Amino acid sequence: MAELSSSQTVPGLDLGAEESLGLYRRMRLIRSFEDAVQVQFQAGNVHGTTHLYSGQEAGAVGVCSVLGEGDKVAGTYRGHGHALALGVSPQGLMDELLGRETGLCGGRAGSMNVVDASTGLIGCFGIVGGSIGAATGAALSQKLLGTGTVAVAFFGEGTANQAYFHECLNWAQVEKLPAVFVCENNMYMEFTPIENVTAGEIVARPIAMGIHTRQVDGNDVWAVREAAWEAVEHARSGRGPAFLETLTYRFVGHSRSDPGRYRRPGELEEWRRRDPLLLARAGLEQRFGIGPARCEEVDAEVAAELEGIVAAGLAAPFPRPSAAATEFKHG
Amino acid sequence: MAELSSSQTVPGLDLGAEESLGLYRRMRLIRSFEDAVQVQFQAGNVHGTTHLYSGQEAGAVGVCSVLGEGDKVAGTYRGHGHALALGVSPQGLMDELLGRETGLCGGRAGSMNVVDASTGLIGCFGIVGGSIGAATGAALSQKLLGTGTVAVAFFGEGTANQAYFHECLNWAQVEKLPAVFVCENNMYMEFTPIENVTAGEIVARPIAMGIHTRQVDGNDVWAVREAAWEAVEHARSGRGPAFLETLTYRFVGHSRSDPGRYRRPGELEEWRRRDPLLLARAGLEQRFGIGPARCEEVDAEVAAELEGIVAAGLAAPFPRPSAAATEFKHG
Amino acid sequence: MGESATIEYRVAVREAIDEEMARDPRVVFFGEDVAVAGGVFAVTPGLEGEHGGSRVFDTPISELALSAGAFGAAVTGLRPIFEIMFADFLPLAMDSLINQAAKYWYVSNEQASCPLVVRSAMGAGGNFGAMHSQSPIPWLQGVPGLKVVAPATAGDAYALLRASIQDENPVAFLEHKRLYSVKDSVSDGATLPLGEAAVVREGNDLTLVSLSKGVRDCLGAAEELAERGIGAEVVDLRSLRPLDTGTVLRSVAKTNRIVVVEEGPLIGGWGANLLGIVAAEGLHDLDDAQVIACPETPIPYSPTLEDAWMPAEGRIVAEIANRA
Amino acid sequence: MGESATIEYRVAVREAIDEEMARDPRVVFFGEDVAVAGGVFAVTPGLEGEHGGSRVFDTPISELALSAGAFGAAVTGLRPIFEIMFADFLPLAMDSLINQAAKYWYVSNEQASCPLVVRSAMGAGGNFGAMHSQSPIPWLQGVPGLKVVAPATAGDAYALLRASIQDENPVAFLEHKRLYSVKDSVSDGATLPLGEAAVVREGNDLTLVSLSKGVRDCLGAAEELAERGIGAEVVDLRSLRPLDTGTVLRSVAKTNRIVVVEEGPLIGGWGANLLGIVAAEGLHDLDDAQVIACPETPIPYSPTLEDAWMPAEGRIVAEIANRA
Ligand SMILES: Cc1ncc(C[n+]2csc(CCOP(=O)(O)OP(=O)(O)O)c2C)c(N)n1
Ligand SMILES: Cc1ncc(C[n+]2csc(CCOP(=O)(O)OP(=O)(O)O)c2C)c(N)n1
Ligand SMILES: [Mg+2]
Ligand SMILES: [Mg+2]
Repeated sequence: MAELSSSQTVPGLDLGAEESLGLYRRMRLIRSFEDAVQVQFQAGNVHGTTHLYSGQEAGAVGVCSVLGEGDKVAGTYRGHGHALALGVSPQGLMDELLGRETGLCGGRAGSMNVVDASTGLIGCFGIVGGSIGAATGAALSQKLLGTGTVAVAFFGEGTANQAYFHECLNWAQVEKLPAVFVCENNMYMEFTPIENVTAGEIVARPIAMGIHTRQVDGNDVWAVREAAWEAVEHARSGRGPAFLETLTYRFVGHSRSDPGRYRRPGELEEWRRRDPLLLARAGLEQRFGIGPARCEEVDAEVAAELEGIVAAGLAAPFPRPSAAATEFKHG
Repeated sequence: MAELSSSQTVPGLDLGAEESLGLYRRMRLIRSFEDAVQVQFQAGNVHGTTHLYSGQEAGAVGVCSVLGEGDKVAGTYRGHGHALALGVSPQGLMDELLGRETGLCGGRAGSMNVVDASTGLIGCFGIVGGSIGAATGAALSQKLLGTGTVAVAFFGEGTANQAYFHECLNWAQVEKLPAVFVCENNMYMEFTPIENVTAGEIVARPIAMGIHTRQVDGNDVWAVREAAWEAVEHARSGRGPAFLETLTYRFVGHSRSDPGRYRRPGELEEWRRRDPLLLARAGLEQRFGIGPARCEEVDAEVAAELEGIVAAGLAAPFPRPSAAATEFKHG
Repeated sequence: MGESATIEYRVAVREAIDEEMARDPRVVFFGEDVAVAGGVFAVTPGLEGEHGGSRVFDTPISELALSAGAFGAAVTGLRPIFEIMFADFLPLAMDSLINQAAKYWYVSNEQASCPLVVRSAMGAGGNFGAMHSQSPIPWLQGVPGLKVVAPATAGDAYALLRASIQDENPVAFLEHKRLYSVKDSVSDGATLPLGEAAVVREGNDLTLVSLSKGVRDCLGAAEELAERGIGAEVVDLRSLRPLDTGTVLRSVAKTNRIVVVEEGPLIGGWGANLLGIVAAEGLHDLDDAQVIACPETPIPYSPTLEDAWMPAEGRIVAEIANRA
Repeated sequence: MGESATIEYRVAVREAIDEEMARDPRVVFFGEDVAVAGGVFAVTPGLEGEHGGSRVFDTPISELALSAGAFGAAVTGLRPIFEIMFADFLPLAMDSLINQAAKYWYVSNEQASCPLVVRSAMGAGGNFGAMHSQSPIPWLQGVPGLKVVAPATAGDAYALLRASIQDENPVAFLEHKRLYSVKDSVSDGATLPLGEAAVVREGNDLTLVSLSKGVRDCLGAAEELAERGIGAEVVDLRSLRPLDTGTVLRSVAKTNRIVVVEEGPLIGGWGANLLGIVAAEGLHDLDDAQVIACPETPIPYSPTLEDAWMPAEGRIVAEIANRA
């Protein structure tokens, strides 16, 4: 049936050496991008607030690696990783954070609300739960228009206690929408340990609604990719939404100005030993005999790329205020 | 501990003949009250809209029969039964529906929003989910004030798909609040069969949160009473909220002007054979040898009582408009 | 086309949805009990049969999901219409309307529009009580990016709803419960631009401004005032955002007296807000200014109390006469 | 008691909560990350240690449940204070505020009051973007039964928050993010009645009316205007409901010119609403009337765009000068 044809646009599940190295490169790009954002934030060039994805890269990269033409993604205020994993222009994203006219949204959106129609990024949603609603609606379009594509929502585990989560999961399952709900469980809702505010296991909730549900090591990009492949195929084939919980950890503060006092002693160090970049390097060596040297080349290339991006961004013009005066698209 | 002491105010679980007949009388009062409301609505004396409880009487009567001093109840727009089962004055309720100054809320509330502080009726809530929120908050008071009492929320199964349900159940379980959530499953959300809009079993949702959960025949007043006793004791003892799903059926339209076209052929007749009043009569006979004659006496007494109530209500004065002019309670 | 018929307001609403769904396959319609049952106010019967269950469907009681789903669908290729049964329930859906739908076109730097319509039944006068009788306009008018439309007649309901469905912006389309059974003439195929007020009665002595059911009350009051020798011009705002202050200012330039009639509180209401804008732009045209609104209380149930709360025809006449 | 100290606005808020919790055991405080972490704006550190984890506690991300829980608790014996982190998130909690809390005392025929306070951080100027910078006043002001308070100084924040906690009605207490670090003098034990505006600067040529951060902008503008020989009186409304129009009318009777400054849109905003009420009651005292509000768009992120959007001191001076 038509709905399935475009699943051909998804690359095969087994990746070769170069493609696997591509996943590593993408994760490194995100890590380095976030480091650069942090520097620019402290320098006062990135404004307001930022929520960095550092430590969670395998999640977005693994999931987006199985998406194809026409699939849609809704991310969060912690969305730089979601955007870059999907293939959004790092220059456009950096310029947006720097508030420049050349930004993806001309400087109107900022870190928390980026939209990039060209890559299928419906948007990043600064208000918790928004990504779930947006992807549910996009999946409604995809079902009714028969596109054979899927819509992915990324959100954190703290979001599982909020209205959007419950109402949208139920409705998506009732309507058998091609939505994939990716719950990135980094163990904390801002500064609060998730178990302090959550009754039972999060995965028990979609399971109670009969939704196809899996849990996966969110720091192992190959594991995420396999689980995401299965979830996406489930949704794409018209069997209804799928739910994927990725177990991961945030290496940096929740947002600017978070000392992270809530972390248990040794917790951060323990997780750093499971850094998605380290795990990916180990995997590249073991699966394809790709050694550290090759990875360091990639790191250097990415570092150079980012230096150029930051320089160009800082040289770009700020938007002219007159732009603030439009209200409606005239129908 | 202090929390437990006031559970003494709950009557023993085993009921004698007279007490059991009292349950029957209460159910009959509700049925006859609703019949009278229907007549007065058609006569144009009850205004706006009404949602009748006819057919579901065993639920509210069974649950409220295990409540004691200081326990609170939040009902719905289908709340006449919740109110009467709790012991609200039928005269005050009828006068409210007739829009009279002598009504429980002086005619300000009407059928959907009745409040009666004197019996612990926090209120009836015209907006779906409101009863769940109100009882959750009341349970927060009860826990923090150490009253040893519980708060009961009545709501329909269609309400299980809405925000209040999810957020409040999670929070109540996290805080171990003495709340009892009574989901009255009458199989329809207005005119829509519940399975058309609901993913999975409703009880699977509280179970996923680790909430003490039971399902019960909602037309058998003794069965409801036993399940409610257990649920209330669970909540009262500080072990957190309990969830009770009562399986029942609505004999009349959802609200005024509902022809009930959605009913499956024979469905209504089938359920009428399981009329809570018939089941109660059978139970009285079998458990206590109380025959139909005694029940008919009760029916006649209730009928006479209601005749007087309606007459008095229709004779009561309407509120004077000046009453509409206050805004704030002056702190 | 171009033909005209005399039909109920509720039928005009259905006709508009029906025709837009026939015209544009991207238009879909969903809500609680709107499809199989045809809606609790019998506004949408037959649409499911006409356009099929995949384009017209019943939903769970999930106002926030409906709103968010409509948003997500609107920015990805559909043109959803959804119903929030009573406007009193709109707050449950407002996060998505305010923070997602209303902001998308602007914040995305105009990458995509958000063409959705939320239909809702508003208004008092039916003894539905405090939570089923409100006007949501005060909650929604101050949201740039969200259009707010409230038709007073079947003809306007038809033409404005078609325009709302064709509009690229999110539109809150507010239908007054007390108007559903009122009939008047509708001309086939008509649309009206959103944001244009109409002078529905001419007069020289004062300008009565209202919308929705208030326009009928004002027209009735104008008749009575005419008998007393006061010539009232009546302006139907039709839309609260965009807001057509120009038409009001032109009328006031002629009459020099404005009376705004609002079914809702004075404080935080659209009526005093409009008068403030008029005062800022046309102060020297004003010899007198007045807002007839409602007591600052929830809406009471009992007929005697609700009648006193409403800004009814009689009260409009009396308050104007007392002031004159 | 009676002593006064110079402290930050954020500290004044904490002091008020701290003292009310010490004074009244029925007062409890909850919200997201407010207890152990002390709040994302560092407003409430130490309260949990002071009053214990059962009276000060962290919650799930469940804005609607927090609001409904506060309502249910308030009508059954507690006096809850809860925080909605950013005022932009209030729509998620509004069904309970509007349809339950605001209506309870009236609809129950005064059987029970609903003493709760919802604290929330509002306002633009920090480049937080369109969904973390809004003023919720337009959404909340038109709700009879819900008081809306927005202090401009640390002293008022302290006195008005204590009064709000002691009030028997639900109160939305709105704290401007750009004021948290501003210091001024607070007098211990003070409370202020809700619904009383204050003349914070005297002048004879025009009346500047605003609230919250806008009052600071107006005071700054008044200084510059003074240099140009224009004497501006500045009125701080402090509360949007109850609304103290009397103080504004008295000032306007003296100055004959009003300029309302609002951080938000003109259409549907409180500024034009206030001007409309003033026009209806005091038209003949007005020689000129003006509202300085913001472009009818979402709030942009980029500093150049947000600065242009804000009704800043410079813009206030310029728009008044251009008009004069
Ligand atoms: C509705 C809403 N409530 C509160 C917030 C403030 N907030 C931003 S992130 C966050 C924590 C979210 O935790 P989680 O869902 O686990 O995502 P994470 O940040 O850990 O990726 C909160 C409470 C918000 N943005 N939206
Ligand atoms: C938030 C909200 N949405 C919609 C409605 C309209 N409405 C009133 S009753 C009802 C159906 C409720 O079904 P259920 O929860 O099963 O309760 P029942 O009426 O069957 O007792 C609906 C949709 C409402 N009152 N509140
Ligand atoms: Mg998290
Ligand atoms: Mg039901």
